[in-house]
Amino acid sequence: MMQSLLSILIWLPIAGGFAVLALGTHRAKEARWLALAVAVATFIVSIPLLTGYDAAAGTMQFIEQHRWIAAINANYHLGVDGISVALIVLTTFVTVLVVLGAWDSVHDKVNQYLAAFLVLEGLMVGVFCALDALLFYVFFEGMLIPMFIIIGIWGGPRRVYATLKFFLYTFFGSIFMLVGLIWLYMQSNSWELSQLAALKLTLTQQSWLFFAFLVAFAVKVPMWPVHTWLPDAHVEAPTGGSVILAAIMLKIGGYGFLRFSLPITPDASQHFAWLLIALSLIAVIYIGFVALVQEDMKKLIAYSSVSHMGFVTLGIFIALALVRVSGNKDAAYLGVSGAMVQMISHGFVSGAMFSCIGVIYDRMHTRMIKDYGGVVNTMPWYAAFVVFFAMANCGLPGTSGFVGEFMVILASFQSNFWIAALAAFTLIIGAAYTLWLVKRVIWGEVTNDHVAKLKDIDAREALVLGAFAAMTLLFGIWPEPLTHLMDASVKHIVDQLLVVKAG
Amino acid sequence: MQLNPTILLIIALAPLVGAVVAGIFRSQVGRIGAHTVTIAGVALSCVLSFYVLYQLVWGGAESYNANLYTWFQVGGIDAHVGFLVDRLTAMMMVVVTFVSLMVHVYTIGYMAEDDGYQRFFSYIALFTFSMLMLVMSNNFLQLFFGWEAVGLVSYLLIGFWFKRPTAVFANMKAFIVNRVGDFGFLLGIAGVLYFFHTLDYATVFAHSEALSGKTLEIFSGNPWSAATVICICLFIGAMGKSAQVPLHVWLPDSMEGPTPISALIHAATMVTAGIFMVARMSPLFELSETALSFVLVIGATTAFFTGLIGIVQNDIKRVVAYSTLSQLGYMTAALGVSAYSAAVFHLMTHAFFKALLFLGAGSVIIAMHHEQDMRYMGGLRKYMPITFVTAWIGTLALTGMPGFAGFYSKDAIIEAVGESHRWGAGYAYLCVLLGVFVTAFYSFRLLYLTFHGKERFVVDHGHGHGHDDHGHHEPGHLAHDPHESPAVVTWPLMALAVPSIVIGALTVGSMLHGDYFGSAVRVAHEAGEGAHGEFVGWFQTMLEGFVGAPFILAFLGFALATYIYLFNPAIADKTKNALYPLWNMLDKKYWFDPIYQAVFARGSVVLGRGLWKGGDVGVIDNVLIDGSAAAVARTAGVVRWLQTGYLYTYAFAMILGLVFLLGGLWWVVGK
Amino acid sequence: MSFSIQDLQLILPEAFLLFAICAVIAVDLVIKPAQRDATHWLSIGVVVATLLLVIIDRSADARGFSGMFVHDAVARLLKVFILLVTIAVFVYARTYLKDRKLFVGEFHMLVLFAVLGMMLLVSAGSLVMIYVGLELLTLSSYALVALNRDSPLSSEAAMKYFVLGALASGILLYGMSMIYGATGTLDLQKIHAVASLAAGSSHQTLLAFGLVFLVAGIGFKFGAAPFHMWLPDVYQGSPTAVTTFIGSAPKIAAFGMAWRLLDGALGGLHPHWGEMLAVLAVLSLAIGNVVAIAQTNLKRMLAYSTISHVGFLLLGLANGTPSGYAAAMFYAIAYAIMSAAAFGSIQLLARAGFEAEEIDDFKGLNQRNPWYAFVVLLVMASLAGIPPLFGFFAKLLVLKAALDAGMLWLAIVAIVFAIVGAFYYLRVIKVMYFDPPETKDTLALPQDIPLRWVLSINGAALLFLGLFFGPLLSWCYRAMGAG
Amino acid sequence: MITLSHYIVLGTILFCISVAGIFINRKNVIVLLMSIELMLLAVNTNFVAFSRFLGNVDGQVFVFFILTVAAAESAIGLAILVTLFRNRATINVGELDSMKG
Repeated sequence: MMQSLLSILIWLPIAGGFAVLALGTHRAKEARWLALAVAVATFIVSIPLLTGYDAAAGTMQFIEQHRWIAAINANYHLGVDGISVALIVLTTFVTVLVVLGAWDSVHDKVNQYLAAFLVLEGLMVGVFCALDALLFYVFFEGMLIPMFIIIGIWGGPRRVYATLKFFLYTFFGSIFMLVGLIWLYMQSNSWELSQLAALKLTLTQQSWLFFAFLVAFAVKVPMWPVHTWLPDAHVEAPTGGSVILAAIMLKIGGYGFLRFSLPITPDASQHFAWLLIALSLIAVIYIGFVALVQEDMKKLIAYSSVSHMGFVTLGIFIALALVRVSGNKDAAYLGVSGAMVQMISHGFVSGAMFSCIGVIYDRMHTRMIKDYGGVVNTMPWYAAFVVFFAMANCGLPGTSGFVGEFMVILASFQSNFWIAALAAFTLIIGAAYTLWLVKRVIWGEVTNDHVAKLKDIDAREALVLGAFAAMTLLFGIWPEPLTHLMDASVKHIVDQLLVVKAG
Repeated sequence: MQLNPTILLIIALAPLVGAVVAGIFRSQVGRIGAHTVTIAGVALSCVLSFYVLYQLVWGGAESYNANLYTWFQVGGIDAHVGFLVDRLTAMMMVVVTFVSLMVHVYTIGYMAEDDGYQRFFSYIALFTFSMLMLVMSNNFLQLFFGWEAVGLVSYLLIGFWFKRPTAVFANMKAFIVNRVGDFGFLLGIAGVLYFFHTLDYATVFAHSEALSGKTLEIFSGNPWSAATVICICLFIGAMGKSAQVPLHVWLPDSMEGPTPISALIHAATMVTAGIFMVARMSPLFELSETALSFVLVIGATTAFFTGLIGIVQNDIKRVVAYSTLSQLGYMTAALGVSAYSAAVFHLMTHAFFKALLFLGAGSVIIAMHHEQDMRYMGGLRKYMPITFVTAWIGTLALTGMPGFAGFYSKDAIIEAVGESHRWGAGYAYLCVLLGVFVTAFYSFRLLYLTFHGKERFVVDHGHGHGHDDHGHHEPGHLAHDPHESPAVVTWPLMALAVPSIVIGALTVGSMLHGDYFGSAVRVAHEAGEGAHGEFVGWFQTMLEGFVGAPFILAFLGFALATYIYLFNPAIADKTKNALYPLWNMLDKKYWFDPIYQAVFARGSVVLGRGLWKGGDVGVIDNVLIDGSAAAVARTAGVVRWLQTGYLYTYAFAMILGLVFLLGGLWWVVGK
Repeated sequence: MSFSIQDLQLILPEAFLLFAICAVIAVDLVIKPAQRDATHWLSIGVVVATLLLVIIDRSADARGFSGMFVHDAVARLLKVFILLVTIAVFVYARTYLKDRKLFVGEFHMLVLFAVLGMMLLVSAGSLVMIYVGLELLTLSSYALVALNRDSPLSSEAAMKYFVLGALASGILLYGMSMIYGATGTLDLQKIHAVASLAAGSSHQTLLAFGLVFLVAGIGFKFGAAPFHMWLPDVYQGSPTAVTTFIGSAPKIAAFGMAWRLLDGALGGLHPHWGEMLAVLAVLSLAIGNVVAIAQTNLKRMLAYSTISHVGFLLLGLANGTPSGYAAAMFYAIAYAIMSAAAFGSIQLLARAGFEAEEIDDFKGLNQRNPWYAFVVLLVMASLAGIPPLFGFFAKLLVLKAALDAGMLWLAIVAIVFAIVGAFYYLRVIKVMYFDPPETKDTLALPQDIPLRWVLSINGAALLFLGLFFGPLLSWCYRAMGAG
Repeated sequence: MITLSHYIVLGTILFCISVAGIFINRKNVIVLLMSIELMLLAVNTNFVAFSRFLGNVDGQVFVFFILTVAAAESAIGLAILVTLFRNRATINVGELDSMKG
């Protein structure tokens, strides 16, 4: 059991997904319960990962290795370090909430909807624990189809445009990475990440690879200027789709940077760190302003996601600047840990925000801010949740939203005052767009009789939002467990950066 | 002996428990339950705070400093949550919990008819918790936590009546303006970490000298003193929280909130957090003359110019609000001349009498059925004697009547500023002196307009208004005679009146001249510390006060106010018309709000829209993404017609290909 | 010139097939039209039997009939898949042809002869065999295209195919004559021994001409631009059953032919034909992918997609190393399987009087029959090259081959067009899943159990082979003698 | 004295004529069939010539194959032509464009 834990985590939801699919479109009720059972089971199975993982070591653990395709010696090689563990548990956790969230809000082809999410879950877990580049790529790309379907079938009016945009954007990004990986394979005759990382490469070669990877991961994160698929995808996607997209899929970009760009092309990464830092800051500020003027709630949160993910990339690449230029390792750890904490926290917060929007969307079937106002009068508990998550979204201390940004800003200051200052600007702009949203939607007199008719959240919704809130609060008040879980692995990654590969 | 950590923990958490119970189980516990549990919590921590103070001052306990738990630890950098309780902290704890307790009790009466009763109690209890976390913190991280937490509660409380558009605008404004301050504050903290590699007070202050000489290259080429950068950054945070010019704009608007919180948060405690913080950071600030001058100038400016605005306000609460701004200016100015103890001393006295004034105003507002415009008041003294008397006491304390609490602290500040030779001290001295006059003027104006003169409201019986309609009727019309407020309101007034009179006299010795604060505040050069000459005892000081310049100025203000508003109200309008430009400037509050609105609010929206429509949609989407897609489609539309459907075209294409290949090969082989 | 029993043993499968075909013809003559199924199952049986013969034959590689017939691993591998695909083709065709009164013996005869032609083609040892096998294949194909005698489109398509095909084989023959003139032999091995374009070598010009003409002929057989023009019209014009056939198995055979000619005979000239194929590849990728976007007719769209896939295949071939050939071979097989499934699903939806060949005919398929929608989804995703499906790994290997040969820019071009290509495959998925069905009536799928099962298996195979393509790949490598 | 190159040139000319015939002719399909025959003729000429001058019979054997296949080919071609005429009542190349784009 333990030694094949990861395989179970990958294949259990996928198998479950097909089982749900097999139930047929007419047995919605059974589909829901089965899907929930599978999701919960997967989550439970992922708990031993937390308990059994030896955080102190920070090495790859729960290793599984089998020959996959001898002819091109690709292996079915799985393993996790602290970073992966955190992200995997996040995945299994959020999926449960998504399944719950869809309970009453999805009625069309329920089994396909849930199946798509379960399959997606398996693939995402696969991405986070694949140690074989080809295997990673297979999972990485495999996610496209389910998400394509999810947005396309259960999405909003412009869903087709959105989902095609999403697909082609991501496909465009990843296929360059594919060429890069093949090239690497030809150099090292292996797909093993460890071997690829050990490869000696000239700066030129690294630069080519770096950009090949960059396209892939920058699109996923998404970084400015390849972010424009995200708002459309989010706006059109069903609630569950948005949640998964924001909570987990975006993380894969950041994860990719940590797993591929940094270890394989450290010198190029350092060489172009300034570029990435600049893009991250643009994401934080430019996108912040863009978010300010959105009229669609989902779009607003989508843009705020882009802005928040800016901190992830900033944290990762500031670390390079720090460790390589000023040799300030502690700050580099701080930066990368901050990036990771930000990823996890953003998983909870953005997931929660999208769930919140979903809750009222199910009632009003509009996401336009102007259609709301004074929701607090009819949905006090809901309003309480929204305000809480809004505060988390603008990084209030005591919520997880603060921790990551705080760490990244602290780290940035160690490198350059102005980087820190620009990053810290999110305190202002983030508060501005979030609270303005809250003001227009939650506070005030009841603006129209649709709002007047609103019913407050029921137990199920309360459960979903409550779970998100609990996590947000927990890691806001006490992030130590999280940082401890990842600390050693982060150290490992950062220490790798010191290895100059360019001969 | 050592302080008992459990007690400290209880002090901090008791209000939180109350808040959670009253908030989450609002329907279960009901109104009674809500205020019982919260008051119990706050009362408990109040009592224990007094105990702690006693232990520290007389019990001979040394100050307590320990971590509760590790917040995060990454590499060599760690952050903790913990308590640092020395005399400064203890004093703040007492002030906070005491005023908070008073306000809790008062609220029972004030919010009696509000259906958000439990919510309100939960909020103010939560505030008490946050404030305690702020003052008890032993590191910058937790300080920032409390710092923003009180901001959150203030946001919630300002917008407590969320139906009012003005209120929900005010709370957003307050939060965002505070965020501007926190922006600087966070950078300051980052700087501290950069130079000290820790966020722990003790370590930082112990090695603060390490900072001197360190530089930070903000603009390439000319390095700045690290201390200056860090201190100014930190002070920017204080400017936000303590509403110093130009970040003061949120405080007057915050009066949209219920009066109790105006007293608690926006007068007594939260707004003084900035003062407390700077006093705490004195070891750092002492390293930078520049920063201190900056602080001094800002403070003095606030003290005088915001006071002026108070003169032209008609909303009773806003007058008090502007006086708060001005008093905060005094404290800041004191900090600027390194008179930290004076600043903190004034902070304490101010907490009492300003809370008193606010609660008094609240009591008046209750009587007037939530009519806040003084132009419709007058002659209330005979209806509500207790409020009347306490208001007078508060006013005397505020204006610095010798003997009253405010006198000692304010005089100390003025004196300190006067003695200082720091850059900008001259200007500052002028400001604080004139400020005294202004303070006296608007304070007595308030008194006279409210309690004296003839009644400017009509009581029309008959159509029975309830208390519950919050002044929706035409101004100046009451359902029935105003009457003294209930005991739960008047008792706190009286309870606060006492310290407003005596606290100064009692503590001036130890706080200003004794070594009360010990190591808590550090002053580099003794010259900075005000009034360190011979201390002649509180009574002597009082007597000297009667001949001091401040008293004379205050008296002038009092006299002028008395003449105009008591005997000859007509002059008010005459002067107003005579000095219209001046009056208009004050009435418009120096046009801060419209300018901020236009530049920052509108500006960012315009910018955002530009970036969105222009950048995201215009360039990236339309041109790059959809553009290339369209281009491909267009190409397809064209290319497909090469496939004409005619056999000979097909054949021709083949032959062409053949010839092409031939040519190519020829070329290759030929080479 | 001497026959030996071993020679006969080498061509045992082909010989059996030949006689079996005659037998089938005979049977078909005597049975009544109502019993046509007999012919059908018999034909399938014949193919299966031949397949078995191919598989069980473990005899060592050898060249028979004084080098005319080559018996080696590559030939065996290609034959296996040609026959497998043919089985699927037969199964898919049954109901479709019946609905259109085309369920005649000729179809089976012609397909079987074409198969025989392909088998000879892939194990040809001399130009003559190449020619004969090729003609046997193409002539049957012409006839198949014209199978529906009453359809204007079919006959037009047939005519175009015929004329251009004849032109192509003319060009090929002309090339062969040049080669023959330059080398003095028709035997591929012997040609390989002497053929070289090294400066000063004899008959350089002749050889160069011959090479170009050969490449042109091969390009036509594949349908590589600019020799692709016949393809869309023929795919669209001929009955879908026939399209299924000529769209699948012959690609495998074409690979065999190309490999025998280019590597087997003209390996010495690789640098030159490599470049030519690269050029053709780029053209095919560009034209195929771009024009496919503009199509509304599914068959025509798939025709253009074929062209683009040929482009990929040629990338592998152009690399000119055993691993490159292996990749190309893998790709050809993968493509044959995918396109069989693609056209098969069209036949599944088709009914009497309804061709289901417009993309819009697939609207809302997911609502009307989720399972077959899913199958088509697999097929399209696989064609688009999305992991973990078969098509992706085929692309992967070809890209690897391209990079191996240092053709980085070709690889880049290829993937850029792959992105373009993804769009039109997605459009099919979109139509099936996101659009509402045009008619509310439940989808009346043919009660043809074999059809349903084989199609399902074919679709599932794309997933299965995607996850576990290792054995097939190593088989390809072994056959090509690549490491 | 006729050398090999004469034959080659002849073959080439024949080939070019036939090719030209195929894509220049826009009228009659029959002409296309004739052109194809002509092309095969050119090929045969080449083979025979080569085999003659190389003193190697394989080429001539090949020619027999080509002739045979050519017969079959034209048979099929004509058959297709007939069906075409039955369906379209025309054998005008210029009208065979119902499928394009």
